[in-house]
Amino acid sequence: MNIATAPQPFSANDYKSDYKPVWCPGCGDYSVLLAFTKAMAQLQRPPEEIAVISGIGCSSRIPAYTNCYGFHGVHGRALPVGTGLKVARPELTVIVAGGDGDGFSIGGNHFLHACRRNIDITYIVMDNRVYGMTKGQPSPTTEPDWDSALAPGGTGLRPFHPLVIALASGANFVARGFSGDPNGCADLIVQAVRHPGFSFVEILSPCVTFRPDQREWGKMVHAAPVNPTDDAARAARRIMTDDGFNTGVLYAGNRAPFRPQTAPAAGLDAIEAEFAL
Amino acid sequence: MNIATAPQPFSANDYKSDYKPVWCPGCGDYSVLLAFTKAMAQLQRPPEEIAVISGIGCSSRIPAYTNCYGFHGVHGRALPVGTGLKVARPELTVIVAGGDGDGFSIGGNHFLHACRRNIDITYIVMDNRVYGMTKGQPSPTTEPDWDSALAPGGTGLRPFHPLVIALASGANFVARGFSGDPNGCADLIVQAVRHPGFSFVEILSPCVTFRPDQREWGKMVHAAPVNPTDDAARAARRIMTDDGFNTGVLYAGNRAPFRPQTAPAAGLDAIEAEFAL
Amino acid sequence: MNRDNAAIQSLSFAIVGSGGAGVMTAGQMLLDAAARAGLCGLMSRSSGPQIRGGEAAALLRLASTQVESHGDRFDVLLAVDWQNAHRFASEIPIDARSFVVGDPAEGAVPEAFSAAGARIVPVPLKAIAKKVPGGRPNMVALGALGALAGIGAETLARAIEATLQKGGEALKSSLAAMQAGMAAVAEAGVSLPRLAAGQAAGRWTITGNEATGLGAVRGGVRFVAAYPITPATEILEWLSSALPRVGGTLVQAEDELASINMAIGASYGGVPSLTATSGPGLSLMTEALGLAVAAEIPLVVVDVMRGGPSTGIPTKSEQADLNIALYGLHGDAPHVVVAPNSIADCLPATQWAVHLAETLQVPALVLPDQSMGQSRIVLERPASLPLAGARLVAEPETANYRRYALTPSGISPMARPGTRGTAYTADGLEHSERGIPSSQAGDHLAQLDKRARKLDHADYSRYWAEIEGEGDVAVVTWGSCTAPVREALARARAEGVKARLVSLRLLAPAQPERLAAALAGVRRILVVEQTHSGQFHRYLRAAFDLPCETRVFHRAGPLPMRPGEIHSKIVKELAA
Amino acid sequence: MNRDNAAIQSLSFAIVGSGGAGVMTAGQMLLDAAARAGLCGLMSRSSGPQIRGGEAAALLRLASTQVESHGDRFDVLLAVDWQNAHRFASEIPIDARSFVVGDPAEGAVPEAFSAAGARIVPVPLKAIAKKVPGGRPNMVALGALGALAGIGAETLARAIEATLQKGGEALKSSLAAMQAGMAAVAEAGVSLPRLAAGQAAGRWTITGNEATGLGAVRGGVRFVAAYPITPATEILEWLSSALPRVGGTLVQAEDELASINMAIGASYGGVPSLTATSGPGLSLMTEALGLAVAAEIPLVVVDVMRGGPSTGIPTKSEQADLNIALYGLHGDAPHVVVAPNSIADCLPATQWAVHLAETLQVPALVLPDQSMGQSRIVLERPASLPLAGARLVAEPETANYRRYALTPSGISPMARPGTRGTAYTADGLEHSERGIPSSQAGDHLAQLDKRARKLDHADYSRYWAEIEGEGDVAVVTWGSCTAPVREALARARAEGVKARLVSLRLLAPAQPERLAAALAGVRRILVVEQTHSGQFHRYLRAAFDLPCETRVFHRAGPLPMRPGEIHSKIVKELAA
Ligand SMILES: Cc1ncc(C[n+]2csc(CCOP(=O)(O)OP(=O)(O)O)c2C)c(N)n1
Ligand SMILES: Cc1ncc(C[n+]2csc(CCOP(=O)(O)OP(=O)(O)O)c2C)c(N)n1
Ligand code: SF4
Ligand code: SF4
Ligand SMILES: [Mg+2]
Ligand SMILES: [Mg+2]
Repeated sequence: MNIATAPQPFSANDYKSDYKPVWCPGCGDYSVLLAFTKAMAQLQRPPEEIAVISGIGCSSRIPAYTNCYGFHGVHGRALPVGTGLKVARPELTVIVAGGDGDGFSIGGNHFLHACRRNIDITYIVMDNRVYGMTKGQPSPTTEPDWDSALAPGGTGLRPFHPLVIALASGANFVARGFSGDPNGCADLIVQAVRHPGFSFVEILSPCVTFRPDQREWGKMVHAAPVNPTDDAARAARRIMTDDGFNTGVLYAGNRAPFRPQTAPAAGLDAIEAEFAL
Repeated sequence: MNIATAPQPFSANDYKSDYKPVWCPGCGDYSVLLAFTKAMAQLQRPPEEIAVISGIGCSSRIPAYTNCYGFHGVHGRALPVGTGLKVARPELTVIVAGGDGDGFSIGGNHFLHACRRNIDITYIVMDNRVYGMTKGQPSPTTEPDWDSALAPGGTGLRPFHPLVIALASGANFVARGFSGDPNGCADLIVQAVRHPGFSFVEILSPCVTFRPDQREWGKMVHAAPVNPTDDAARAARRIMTDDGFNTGVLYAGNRAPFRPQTAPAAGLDAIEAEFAL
Repeated sequence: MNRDNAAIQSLSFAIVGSGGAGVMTAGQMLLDAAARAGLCGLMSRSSGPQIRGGEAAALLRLASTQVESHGDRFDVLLAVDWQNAHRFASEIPIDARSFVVGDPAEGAVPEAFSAAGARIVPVPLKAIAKKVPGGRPNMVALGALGALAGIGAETLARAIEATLQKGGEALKSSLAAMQAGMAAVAEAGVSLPRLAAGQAAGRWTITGNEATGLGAVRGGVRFVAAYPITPATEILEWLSSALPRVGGTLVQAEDELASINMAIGASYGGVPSLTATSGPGLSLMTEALGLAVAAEIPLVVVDVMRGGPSTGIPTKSEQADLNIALYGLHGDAPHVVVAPNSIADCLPATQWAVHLAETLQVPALVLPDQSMGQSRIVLERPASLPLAGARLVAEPETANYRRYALTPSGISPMARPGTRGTAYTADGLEHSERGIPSSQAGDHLAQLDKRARKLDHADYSRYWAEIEGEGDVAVVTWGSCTAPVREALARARAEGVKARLVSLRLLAPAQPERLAAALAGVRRILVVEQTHSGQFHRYLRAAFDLPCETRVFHRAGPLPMRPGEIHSKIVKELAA
Repeated sequence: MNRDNAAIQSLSFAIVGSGGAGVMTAGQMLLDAAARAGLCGLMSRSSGPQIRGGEAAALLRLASTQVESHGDRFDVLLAVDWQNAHRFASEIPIDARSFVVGDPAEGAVPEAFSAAGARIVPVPLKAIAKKVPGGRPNMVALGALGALAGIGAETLARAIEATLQKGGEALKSSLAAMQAGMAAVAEAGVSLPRLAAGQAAGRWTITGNEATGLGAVRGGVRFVAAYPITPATEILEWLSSALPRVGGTLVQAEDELASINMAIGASYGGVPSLTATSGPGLSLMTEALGLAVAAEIPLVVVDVMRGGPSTGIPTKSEQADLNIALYGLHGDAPHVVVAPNSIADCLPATQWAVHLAETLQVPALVLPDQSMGQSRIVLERPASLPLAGARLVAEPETANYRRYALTPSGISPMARPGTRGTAYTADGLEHSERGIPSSQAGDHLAQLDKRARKLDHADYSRYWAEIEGEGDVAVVTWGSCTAPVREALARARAEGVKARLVSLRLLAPAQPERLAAALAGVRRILVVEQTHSGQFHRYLRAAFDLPCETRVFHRAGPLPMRPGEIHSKIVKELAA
């Protein structure tokens, strides 16, 4: 069936390293890793031209499980690292990945400003509505009544809406996937990478250890009933009122991505001459 | 005309200290200070039961210019300080105040989470779309083409929408005022303080020194053409599409404010007994 | 907080197995049973890199008296299975006198352990468990170890019941499996010396992190804001339940910048406040710590140290946050640093820190480490301490109230918001006595002097250090090195070495006169610490006049300091 | 980077006035004119708490040779008006030999100044200015001061023209006002000794912050991310224009956490990167600094020190960020700390820091201070330095590539993203040679050793310190104390004291052998620093073996260190 297409030198496996993940058996993040490798194979970008940048958390372990360049930084600061890398090396494909705690709790400010800055990177959040790595505390996306040792009886707080915040702060592409559908996720990631500017993909990725209830997610997700829009206000309104389990591309905008300042090239001498009397 | 009302022991002046502000002559923040004192006089809360908490910036100097308890903390962290104070001392009226840089750049994450947490405090941002204190750099609300030494020719970045972000993250009351109208601002502050939960008041407050162009603001502001709504999505959509100079209460919601966890009172002994064999 | 320092009679047990094998449960029950049998003891945990499902080890030491750290060797290594157990080899030293209990069905003892020449005791854990309906090998293991530890079946049964409170089939089969394990050991004919037991009544079991939480509550802390981080999370989890019961509150913050600033806000409001974190979080808190110094806000920050630098080794111990704790603030920012010297000491040390913070209106850091925080011990109910630090509070309507008044003690009355006539603005900018920002040299110097003075004038006499023993040589140490040093010194003394122990509980402000007095007549010291670069030694050099003959033994984590390695250094460096 | 250390012949001028009086403009023009006249000089600024419109002072020192700090006294204090001028009294010491030039229409000389007994020279600045259409008193002042400094009218005119490039009426009236000011001084019959002038050609005027920026660019920095903060902002503002012209980029970040992590990301990508901040911002960067240590990312962080603690005194100088720079990271995190020893040295010191960071794959901190950063000097065009730090880059397709390989030097080839066959993941968790997270004691120790080794093995010989003079006593100092120490020593030498100067440019890693060699034969040292608590002295004690006779002179900011106060200490402590 693929007879007509050009030979594809890279298979999904070429994007996978042979380190064994530390993830729990059954963790949703395995499927995100799979989706990532499939997406990269679709894009056919050589692995060394891709950089995967993360913070700290179970999900943030993903870089070393790929065969790309990776950076496993500190908790909450993956987006700035990715931003600096992309600005300095615009020819690389930069994917930032991590968890809901990393991205929306400690990293919330960078999320806001990365959306606003609209640099051409893709941000994948494996949202399990919990801090997995630190053994089960509520994250900003956790339901208000989820009981835990740190918040007995629940936090009582309204969950954070990552997609709405992304839209409100200027992300140029917004999608939601479910790790139980790695092909669907791969497709979202491909579109996200191809879309110019800041692309945000939230992947619902169950934490089987601390949120066994999330095994039910498979039954709850469904494709978004409407087509993506390029009207951020409309997209936001839809997401604010949907059931939180719509998947697919929800917004694809047209904002021009960030361009660093340029100036006519000048030798160092010309610059230094300005200090002369 | 006020014959029927009870005597009002506190006048606006009772909320003002006699320290001379360091602000430039003509700075919009003088009027915000005036509006604040008028609002407190309307509320008739004794000055010592009010705490004014700020970060760092010209606008953040406001606490010491009031006769209330004040806290002038570090840059960007006023909301956490106010949150801790309010949770620990719920009987106080806590007003957090500061600038656009303080609140939306370095303090952006706390802004998100304070809105979400919905503690019963009022947050006043004196938005002059510039870093005044550090002598004129672009802030998140600065127009993309505003020229400055740090961003020659402009940042090229879409301005941050504080009111939209407030709505998207769960603030319970959202209003915009203009410092040129201190009575109007006082009224907004009164309503904000009275409204339960997290109330956010953005006051357009010109920086005459680094943004002399903002002297034009007086001509541009106007009362919002519609009544406040309690539908956050609608309010957000309105704000995303208006001209940025609508003033008035734009949203008044009904979310229950944050309540700290409670538990049946127990002596320390009862707690310690759990360690016994 | 004094303890006796006799050599410790103890038995050490390690239980290893792969994920789901239940070694931690077995370990907990064994410690609990031992406690009920009148023994003291300690259990720590180790596990592989997996979040869940990886190999794990429960490491126990049982003793007649309170025991605060592991020994040099393990008497018994029991493996439920051997999967990846070799990864624990360096943490579980065994020797020819040890027993290795393994299930022959799980394969041979791995080289990493068999090389020690220990006596191998094959016990078919799985097969035995299978014979009990619903029986699990870890309960067989519990029986086997209980038997080796000389704990009676009834006591073991009570420990199992305490855990499986629901009763039912699970309880029944666990009891049966345990008994089968006891029988198997009896059959194998192995035994260990008996430990003398004491009175279980009145004793507690507690982890270092729980003790820290309790110390905070005893000290009066009623507000906590924090962000989860290994290995400090258990402090928060314990406090989140305890605080509301005493009228306090815990807030989970969005990050550490928020948590410390929330605690500052609450404390400004008059409520003693705390946050707890580990190295990466502490890094994010230093700006606000400086604010608390400048604005004179009482505050306790607990840093449960883990391996560094950066994210480092989150689940293992090291003492290398000393530098940042002492010096990590910009500007001249005097503050208090207190370190517990044992798991049990997490309670009084934290309580003292609250006392000092409140009394001196200053941030106080508390530096336990992972090996203390995540270990559980058995101990006598900790006594109440006369540490009820109270702030100097300004009177209502104080005429001409000056928040930062230049008092002789350096401590100025702090007005509580809500009080009439004392409204002021707290400020992190340099300020006048009234708190108004000032860049005048005179105000700056006056306030710098004041903030230094209040720390200098405080009374630290009772708790600043633990000093034990006699002699013209001494070991100077701190924190979790103290227990193994104490044990090493006890051995050395038994060999005729006369040496003192000085373990600093107060790290800052430095007490050079007190240390000089404690070391009067000492010609040589050995400094012991668990860092790669010798941070404590450098600090001692900086702030104290040390004897010319100063020797140092420092090494990085994550392996715990062993009494034996310290003992050899003592013999080599001090006994010479 | 060596300078001669002859005693300095100089004239010092202070111009004060209220907001809008234009004292800074007059000061700038005076310095510019002096430079054009072949003099060297220095100008610093001081202002009141107001954001704008408050009182201000321009402080100048003109000299025949390069001058890097203020002297003990001012020869001339000129006040455009006296409003709040008393606030500057401690910054502008005058004496009986000084002239106080004031406009009698502005009232009497305030007590704070008149008490010095200086000769008061009434000049009706306002009245003179009024006579010139559009004339302003500050230009009259410029003329008056120019005349006192012995600068010709033409040269002053050129300086005015250079500023008012638009020409027109403003220029015309300024020139006229200036000439009227010159005439007024001639009339008053006051004069000062003449300074010998050199060749203006080839000289530069530059601020310390600009020099820092240029040092970064010369060193190869092509990416900067930062967040504005006083007194570092000018570094960023200069770089934001300069970088794009050499193919680089500056990003204004949302906060300091972002800026340092952006710089780390860019550097990981192979582009030499920098961020600049001051104390509060540095506090927020220590976590990421630790990441750069652990993940071995080259990075330069400039901290322009201001008064602390906390927000402190943002516009004034102090050396009290030394502690956080040296010790502010959690865990054992060896890194580089470099401090310029003068305004001019901001350039080479920063360039050297880039060189070290790139060569050693480590974060390097650079510690200028406000008094350097925001002062402008006249100097000879700085020579190019042979510092082209280059990273050791991994070859494409390196077989079995190990990013953190344990090489003898401790430096391992760093692959550039985009390169085939060397993909790896940089990690802040402790890791194996390959970069895979590891909590094994062996990996931890090996990597800790490696990270320490690479700093130990580096060659710092050429720049680690400035060492001058002979004698069996020495002053040991650093940073902006160096210039006044040098001047004080020159005076002391002229009085027959034989003393050495050692000013450390490399603060970390400590070079104890080098210092020992530099101090060979020295029996007593005086440590000089501008901190309240003696941070530098404590650090020297910790890391070096000092002579038994060590004396210390430390005091807090914000007043600049004066040669005279240091000279008296030298006389008292070293000459004895
Ligand atoms: C500064 C800092 N604070 C806290 C931590 C502890 N920590 C590690 S991962 C994590 C949360 C992880 O949650 P999330 O990002 O949702 O990832 P998950 O494990 O759920 O995939 C926390 C709080 C840390 N490493 N650093
Ligand atoms: C951690 C930290 N970073 C940077 C600064 C420097 N700084 C002081 S105020 C300010 C911005 C102020 O802008 P804004 O909040 O809008 O207040 P405004 O002065 O405009 O009222 C900055 C960047 C600081 N004090 N602390
Ligand atoms: S704890 Fe949860 S998120 Fe982490 S690896 Fe296990 S299942 Fe995945
Ligand atoms: S700089 Fe701007 S914001 Fe600051 S006081 Fe002056 S006018 Fe107001
Ligand atoms: Mg998560
Ligand atoms: Mg502003």
